[in-house]
Amino acid sequence: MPSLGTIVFGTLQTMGMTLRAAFRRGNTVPYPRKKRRVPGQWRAGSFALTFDPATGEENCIGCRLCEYICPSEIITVSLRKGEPRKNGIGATFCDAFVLDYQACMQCELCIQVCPTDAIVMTRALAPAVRSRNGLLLTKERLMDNGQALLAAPALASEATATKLREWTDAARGLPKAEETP
Amino acid sequence: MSALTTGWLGAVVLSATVLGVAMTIVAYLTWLERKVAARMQNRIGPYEVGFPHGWLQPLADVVKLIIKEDITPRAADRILFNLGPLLVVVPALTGFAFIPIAKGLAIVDHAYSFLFFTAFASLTLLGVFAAGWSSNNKYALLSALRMVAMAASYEVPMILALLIPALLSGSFQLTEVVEAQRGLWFIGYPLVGQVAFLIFLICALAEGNKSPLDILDAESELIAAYNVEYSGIKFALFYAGEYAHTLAICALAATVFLGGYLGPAFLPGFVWLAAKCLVLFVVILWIRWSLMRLRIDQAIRINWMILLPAALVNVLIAAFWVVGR
Amino acid sequence: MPAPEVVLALSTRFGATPCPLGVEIPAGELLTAMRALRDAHGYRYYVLGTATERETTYEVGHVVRNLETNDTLFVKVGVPKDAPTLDSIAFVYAGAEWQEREIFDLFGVTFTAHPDLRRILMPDDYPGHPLRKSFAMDTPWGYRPATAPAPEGEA
Amino acid sequence: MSAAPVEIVEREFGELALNMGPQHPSTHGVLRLVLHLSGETVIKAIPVIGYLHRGVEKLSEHLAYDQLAPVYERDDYLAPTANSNAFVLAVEQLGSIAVPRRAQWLRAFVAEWQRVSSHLVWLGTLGLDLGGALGGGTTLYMYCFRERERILDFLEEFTGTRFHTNTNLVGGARYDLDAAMAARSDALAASIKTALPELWAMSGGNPIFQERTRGVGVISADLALGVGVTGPTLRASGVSYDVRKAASYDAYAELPFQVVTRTAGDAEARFQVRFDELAESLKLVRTIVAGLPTGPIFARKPLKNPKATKLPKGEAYAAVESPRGELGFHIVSDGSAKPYRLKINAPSFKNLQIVPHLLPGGLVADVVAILGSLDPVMGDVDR
Repeated sequence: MPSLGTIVFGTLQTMGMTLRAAFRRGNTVPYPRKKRRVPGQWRAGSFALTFDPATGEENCIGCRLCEYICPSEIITVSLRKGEPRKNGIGATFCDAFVLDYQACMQCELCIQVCPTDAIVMTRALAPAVRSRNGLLLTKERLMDNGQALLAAPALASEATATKLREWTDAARGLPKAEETP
Repeated sequence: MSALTTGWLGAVVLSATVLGVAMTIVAYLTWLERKVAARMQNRIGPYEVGFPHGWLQPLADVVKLIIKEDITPRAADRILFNLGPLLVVVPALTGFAFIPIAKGLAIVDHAYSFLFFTAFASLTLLGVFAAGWSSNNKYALLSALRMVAMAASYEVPMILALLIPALLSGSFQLTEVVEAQRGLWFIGYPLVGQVAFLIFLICALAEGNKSPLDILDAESELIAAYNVEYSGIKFALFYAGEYAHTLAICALAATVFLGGYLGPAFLPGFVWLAAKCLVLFVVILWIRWSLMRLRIDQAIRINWMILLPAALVNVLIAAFWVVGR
Repeated sequence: MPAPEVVLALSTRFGATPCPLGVEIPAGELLTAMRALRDAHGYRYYVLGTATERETTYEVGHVVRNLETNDTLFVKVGVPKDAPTLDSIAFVYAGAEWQEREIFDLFGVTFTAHPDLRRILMPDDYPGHPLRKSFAMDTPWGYRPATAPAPEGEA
Repeated sequence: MSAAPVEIVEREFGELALNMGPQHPSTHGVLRLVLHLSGETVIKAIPVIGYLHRGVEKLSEHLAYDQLAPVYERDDYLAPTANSNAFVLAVEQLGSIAVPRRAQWLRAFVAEWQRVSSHLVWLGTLGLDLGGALGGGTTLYMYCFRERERILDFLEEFTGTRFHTNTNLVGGARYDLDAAMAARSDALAASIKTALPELWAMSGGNPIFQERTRGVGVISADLALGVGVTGPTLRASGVSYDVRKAASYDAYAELPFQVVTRTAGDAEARFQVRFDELAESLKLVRTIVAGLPTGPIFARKPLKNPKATKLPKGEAYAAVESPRGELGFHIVSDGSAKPYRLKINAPSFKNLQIVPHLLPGGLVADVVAILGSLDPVMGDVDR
């Protein structure tokens, strides 16, 4: 058994700690009234298929890279040939684009591999749904999200394919060839 | 006997009023506990139900518990199982009847009210044992067995500590005990009073099931212990019984150690009593939300090796003092 | 990388052959070899038990470590697929008990003289041993991502 | 998940078989313990695991190397980065893939932050085990989670998610630390350091806590080695083995830090080892931020089709020191883009194996104290 001094001092120390804590400010955020800031590259939201803000054309070229990389294998894309785009990124489109959000684990790999920044995450919470069908993000739903992002670009996650590739660029941070003596 | 309890009708009306007030107080004690605990843990506590500060939360809890499904396990002993909550609540509330709220005024002012009170306070444990045994659940059974061990040991120093006020006042009548404190509260008697109060406080933690001596509903080991199979209103009764029990013990401590209703005359006596009760209750909460739980063998060792000898020596000193006075 | 003198000692005494990350030992010599490793060579720390399916064998691997020299050694034993039985080393290294149970559970290799050989991860009534290559991934109860909305009333 | 063959006997002389879990507040998830009791004393304890088995090793044989790192982050869900870190180390060793120096430091940076966050969860839940949900334990738990929440907020700002940061890629790291985030990390480390004495006052400095943990669940060094317990559990038994020192990976060869050891081997020693590691890790993150080298964080070509990344035939074993101990990946490659066989050396699995050796002789209250001091994560045990 510990000595009497340890018992008295230790107990007083613990109780003094809780007493001091009682006069501190609380940490709770009263959620619906006060919302915490959503970080810029937040990746817990829903998905969107983006549009080119200049021409209004869809960015997805149906290349299926996201389908190949997805570890949960929840993305299904099929390709469709169409009219060439005005902004010159090709003449292929996705015919069907289905993302089964139920099994998504938010790893962001699909966004990282996208060559045209077509798929992004939104910084808005995915809305609650009443049936599992509601979590099946079909092309229409993703495009609706994309239209919403056109109206409010701040809702898009900052982590787009371009930005992620820029981060992981093998030449990043190295002195450029002409700068080296 | 007080004039308030004359006549059957009067008794019924008075009992109903006291019961209603007591249950409301108990419900709001849960709110107080949640708020105190939240403050100590840097949280807010109940806030949204009855905005701000959740003052309707107890009401919501009671309504929720009443409309929840009431389940009796098939293998349970039905009679004891249903009797358990009552056996906890009734004695705990009965204890209040003996607490004097003004000079010579208590609902029951018996010559041995002191002893009656302690007897009724111990009776709640019978309900706990009935619940633990009849649930036919191994966790509840372990809890009931722990209760027997804890009650058998902690009752002894508790009664010995309560002997000090009885010795000093020379009476077992609570109103007399309070009146004997007019000069100096019993906690103020050098050494004897403080040691007795400390021992009583520690035993009160064990009796009221509060950490660090909440051995019998150690929910990290025994899940919900003796009330693991209870739901709905029966669970609510257990909950209320536990708080009423704690409050009754606080009221007793305030009465026999802290001068009961005595206090400066600008406030009526029962307000002083309530204030002293509340302070003691918050102190118990403070201890509860600060300390971890002892193991059962350690708790019982502390009782037999420290509390009991200390209480005995204390009684001896007090007895010599009273005789020599 | 395993210490060369240990590999040499094992190969002269037990006929072990070097292989990637460790040595391969004949099945009959496993128990004595593990004892020697623990007592004579100082490999007292049991790291891991694993198994790999090869063409005709299940290759059971016990990984042990000498903490003084900080040397990790894979001791591999080939068990024929048609009669997958091997000596248990749970009495040499207590840590092997659960690892061998896991190999038994997932590969179906039986360990003789094991103190408590039961399935450990899968349910007791589970058909088959999942880590065998013959065990198909496409189980009927597995989750398949949806590609089209479910019909009304089923979702 | 072996239910039936566990023999549950309630004999006439009063032995009671108590099923603790898989739904029980103190079994840290879905562990089930079949306890044979005599009174309150445990005579025999049989752990039953597998309730959280997700077949990750089988799944690995189905997915390509570039896809797998996020999958493993779900294993040990209190320190996800350690899993993917060990995996990418094994792949890089097998494929001789070079990793930029800055990426190595960043991996260590996230790993150390998650070590702090994981140890805070452990301390809080140990408080719950010892103090209960209606007592001082909750208070300690709330203090721990208050600090941990700030770490998660920081990681969310840094990587986008609070938990599964997915910061390790084969060949580098994924997110880069800028000056503003570096300053935030320093401030956070300093502020959590000031909170450590508060946590100590609630736990290690309290006589009741000491009484509950001292001499409880003693693991001798011999038993620890034979059973193969790892991490803080091993170090509390006097064996100074830390993968970060013994088989340096990432940036740890260049980083100064102490390996915390104790010799008592009881629950209190395990508590002290982890508590001191908190301070060590907080020191480490500040060292990393101060000395972070410049350069790229990813040396391979940008990710594209994962089937294109093929590893040579062979075997590799790489381990990291996760908050729970040595977490290793043994990969057998047949030259394709998918692992032929992948074995996870899970620290919690090995630490949990000691439970049947520790519990007999103790009381029911000691069961939760011992389990809490071992810090098992069932996602890691069952994989």
